[in-house]
Amino acid sequence: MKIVKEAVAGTLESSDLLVKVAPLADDKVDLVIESEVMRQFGAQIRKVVEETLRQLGVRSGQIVIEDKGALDCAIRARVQTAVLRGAECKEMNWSALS
Amino acid sequence: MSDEIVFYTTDPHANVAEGAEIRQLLAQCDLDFEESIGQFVLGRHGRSLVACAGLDGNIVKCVATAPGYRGESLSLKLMSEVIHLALECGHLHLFLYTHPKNVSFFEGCGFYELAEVPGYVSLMENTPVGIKGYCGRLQKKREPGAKIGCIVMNANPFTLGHQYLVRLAASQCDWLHLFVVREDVSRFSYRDRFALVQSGVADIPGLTLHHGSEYMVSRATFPDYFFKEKGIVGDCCTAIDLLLFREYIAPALGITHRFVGTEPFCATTRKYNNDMKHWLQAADSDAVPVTVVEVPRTACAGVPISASEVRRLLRAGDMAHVESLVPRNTLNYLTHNDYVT
Amino acid sequence: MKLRRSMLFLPGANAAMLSTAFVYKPDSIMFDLEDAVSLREKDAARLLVFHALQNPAYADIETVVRINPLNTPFGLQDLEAVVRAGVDIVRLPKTDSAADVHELESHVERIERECGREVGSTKLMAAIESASGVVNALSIATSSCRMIGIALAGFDYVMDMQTERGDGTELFYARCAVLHAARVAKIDAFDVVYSDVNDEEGFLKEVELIRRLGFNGKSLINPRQIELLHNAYAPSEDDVDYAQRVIAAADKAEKEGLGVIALNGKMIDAPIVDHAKRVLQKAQASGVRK
Amino acid sequence: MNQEIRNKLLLEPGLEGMEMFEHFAQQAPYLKDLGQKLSRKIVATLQEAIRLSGLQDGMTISFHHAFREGDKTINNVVQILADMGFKNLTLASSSLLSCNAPLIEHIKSGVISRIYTSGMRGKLAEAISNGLMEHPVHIHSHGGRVKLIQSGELKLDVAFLGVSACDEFGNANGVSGKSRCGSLGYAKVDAQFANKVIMLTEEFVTFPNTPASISQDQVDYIVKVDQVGDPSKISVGAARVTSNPRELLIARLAADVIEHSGYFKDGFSLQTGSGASSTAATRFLESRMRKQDIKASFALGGITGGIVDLFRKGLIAKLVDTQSFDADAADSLRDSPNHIEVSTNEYANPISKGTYCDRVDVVILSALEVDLDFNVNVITGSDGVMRGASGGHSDVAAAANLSIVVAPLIRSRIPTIVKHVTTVVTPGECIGVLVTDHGIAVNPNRPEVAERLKEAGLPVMTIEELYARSVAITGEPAPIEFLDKIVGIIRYRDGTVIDVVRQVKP
Repeated sequence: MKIVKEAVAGTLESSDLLVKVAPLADDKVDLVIESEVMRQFGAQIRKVVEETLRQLGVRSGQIVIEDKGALDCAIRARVQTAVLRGAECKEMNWSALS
Repeated sequence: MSDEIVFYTTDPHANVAEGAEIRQLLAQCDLDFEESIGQFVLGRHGRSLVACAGLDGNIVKCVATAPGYRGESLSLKLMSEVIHLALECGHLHLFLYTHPKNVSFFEGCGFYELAEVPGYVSLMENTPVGIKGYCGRLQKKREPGAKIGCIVMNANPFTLGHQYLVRLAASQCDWLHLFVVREDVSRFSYRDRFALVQSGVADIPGLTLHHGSEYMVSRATFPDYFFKEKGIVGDCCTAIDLLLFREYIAPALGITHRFVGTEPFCATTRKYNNDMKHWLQAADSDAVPVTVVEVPRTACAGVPISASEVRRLLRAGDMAHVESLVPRNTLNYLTHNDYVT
Repeated sequence: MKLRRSMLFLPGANAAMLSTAFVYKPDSIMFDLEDAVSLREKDAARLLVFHALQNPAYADIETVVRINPLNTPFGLQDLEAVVRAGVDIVRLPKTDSAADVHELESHVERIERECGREVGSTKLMAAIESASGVVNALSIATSSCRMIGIALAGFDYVMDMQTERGDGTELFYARCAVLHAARVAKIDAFDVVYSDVNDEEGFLKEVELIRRLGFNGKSLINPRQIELLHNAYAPSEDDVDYAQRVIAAADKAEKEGLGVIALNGKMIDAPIVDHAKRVLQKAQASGVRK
Repeated sequence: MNQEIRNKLLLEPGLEGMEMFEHFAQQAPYLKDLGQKLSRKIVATLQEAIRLSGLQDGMTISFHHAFREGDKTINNVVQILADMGFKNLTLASSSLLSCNAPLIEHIKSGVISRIYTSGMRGKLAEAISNGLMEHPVHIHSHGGRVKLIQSGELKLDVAFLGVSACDEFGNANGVSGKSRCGSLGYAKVDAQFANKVIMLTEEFVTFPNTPASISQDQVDYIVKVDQVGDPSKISVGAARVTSNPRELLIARLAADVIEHSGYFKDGFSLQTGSGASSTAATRFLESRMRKQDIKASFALGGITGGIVDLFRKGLIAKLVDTQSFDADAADSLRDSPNHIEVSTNEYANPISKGTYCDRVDVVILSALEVDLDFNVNVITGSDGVMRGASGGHSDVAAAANLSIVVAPLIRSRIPTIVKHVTTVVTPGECIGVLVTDHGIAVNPNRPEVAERLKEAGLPVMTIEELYARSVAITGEPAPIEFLDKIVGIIRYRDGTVIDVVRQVKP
């Protein structure tokens, strides 16, 4: 999936996260994660985000995440929403999202 | 839930009654309404207005929450709404001015401090990779040398005066970095201004021509520069722009000297030049000082050459005089694009 | 026999509520993708609910999703997501006729086949929000073997009736019609939400009314209402005593192979035994009334 | 005095070395000057009072924190001390809060080199957790502070006590004047034990200002200042009334636990902390008390509006108040003879001749972390940074018949129950019951309580089960990395060291 425009998903509220995606000229994923629970869950969050991006087939783009202590399921949902918005994707492949 | 707070967007100028309510809320919070704000996100509890945040292009302004509603979650909802609204208007990258005492609050909203004039104002941006990424890209364009110069020019349009300044600065330095102000609110478009500078400095050795950015003389770093009718520009506004230059841009490129032409006509630019000496050299900062070199303007028939003078002559249709103040390429451009009226 | 006294509404776009709502232990949780979600957030809410449904924290609680109507651009996508995510019950809003349910059912069956979910395992309920829905309540309630209940939604209904919410008089016919339809179809009936969360007294008054009418339960918008509702539905100590004796008598009759159940010399028939079972179930769930 | 008699006495061998009477004002010269006699303690400026107090570099200054986030005294006084050039002072405030962030600069510049406090929050706590100070901060309980003073470790040289009003002799309380904080329970200790007491007052009232929480015979100097504190900020963050359904759920469960604990009898006594759930629990207690016709003999502690409400309704006979958490409590203290003010020595000092906390049946306490052994951490966040206060936690937990800890099982993604708490403040052996939104765990050392709660149908689980549930939801948190440097020493209420806080790895 290709990120073709800037997009945002989520909120800054507690237990949620804000995901911002933007297209990048070069073929790499530039992932920046800021989290209130970085010390305890930073590695776990990164793992979930990278896994989600891989499932979506994102190979290029700037992804910035402001996490407010969201659970993994919210992280997956927000990253997917932002990428799908940024990729202007209309057709869903639900089995690739779970 | 029925005691939920409802958020929506409004244009304070189109909706006079709401504009008045916003002013009232801002006044409660010791803030002034800013006319330049095109859109507000409002939060209402029942009928009463309890929170607002304004969006002026990519700058967030006038963020206020009614006393008694200052729980964190309300403000976080408000700021989330602002971020979504801004994207709908095409802005992912946002800036925000606030009092330094509120910095930690906005840090909780995903904003990062760029520069602070202690006790007065802080500029923040809503990405952890904004200025860092920009400086990383600049660093790749570093050049060796002990004396590295820099000029930031609007070139509206590029004149013989600009050319003289660039040539002189380049001759005095081991390398010169030349930036063209990117903000597109001048009479001549950024693309055209940049092209004229490019052709005007093509034969000057030892320089790199850079595109400007949001981090120098932009609406964000220097919001009042482009509204000269306001008269005297607040100290703080020039300070933020200059601190960004000193603390981020100069270190990234190893700039030791900043060159600037003396300003005989424009009060705003003159003040900017004066402030430059303070904020780049004298003011307290963790960053090393940058020496400001003020170069007297080159003159034509006794009158210093300046872009504002060229624009005045254009308005007056005095092409004969314009001819003597600008390089050939600028002249061609002005003639071909019907700027002579 | 599943207890469905409380059905807690959760706005589908709210990540924080989705992360905690299971602690309140309502009988069912209803994720809302419809009215509680702004147009901008329809896609985001759908994905949040899609993942929340698969979260183990919701494994031991009945999940319901209110999808957008199928004639909107969102309804079918909502359905695709939630059936695949394993929702227990799909709630169809603004149901006017049995045809609405049939349309929904055909899509559900297709999706079940596509994703390998057991056909028929997705249950349905219909929200009745209009005059025609109320008039067609019986045919809606009996429209599908997937149906587990019908709910009255007051806000749209009173507008359709050209009136407004008041003391309940305006809902009287609709409540009775929906309730009768549900009882004939042998499915559950749910009452409207009570939207003033700070008015406990008004809430309890309404709960008492609908409990006496015979509703199984009520849709709720704030977790604070759950405990109040459950307590109002809890049987009294005397009720529990009597129910226990009825069940004991029934057990005894069964053990002894007697065709007739007798308690204190009186004959007890099947509806009384069923009622006693329900009483004990409620007592088991939340004790006796405080 | 007659010169002749004096001369005669001087020759008297038995009186050798004793000072002879000269005139009535020999030792009290102010008695000769009416102005002096009435206002000799009143000093024009704080600077002057500080000079008169004899404060020297290296000495200890003390403060009370009754104004909590609204305090205007600590920062101002330390700023003045910095301007006067003082260095190397020990700051002994009964507690410190977010509003004390300006102290960071004074620590950096060497004005403050050591700190004794019950807690810390905000930027100051963050900076200290990150190694700001050379010497570790001593974190004590409210009762333990008095113990440290009495044992001589903590010697208060000059106490700066902000009050809303006093008379010109220094009789002060927290219920007169404009900025009323209510109980002066902390300040009473400093007034009693400090070598010199400088009182900062917003206004002077008619002599004698009674009741005198701080008595005239304890006050050396009085300075009038613009503002000592903003009482509207006392209840910020801590004692607010919640409408959060999860906090209400926990509060209701806590009330259920009290009801069925075995201690819910007529004449029982209770204490509730300042956390949202524990203050809300009082609301749920009311109907239970009425239904069973139970009245409490007294409520102790930080007093909140919720407790005052039960008191006014006649459900609690007396309120015993060391800290008034809101205006309701302060007003009640002023108006009700059965609402009494006590010092932290009377409240909770383990070596006091008598403490109220020893008479408490049930206490509701909060927690940042609880571990599988029921040890409680109320000082460090699970990121290792200090952001709380020991307060009366370990005091009342040790003394009460049943200690109930209330906390959400998960805060955003942070689990409350951990294998080992980051910092032990209260030992698990003192905790009876843990109430969370997911269920209740009873300490195995209280089987009789567990039995009663199960009997009542409450959702009792083992703490291991609760832990497993929370890890299933949040995932397993990574352990926090610390450096070796000790930034905080946790002093148990008896003065012993129960744990240390180390600098967090950057």
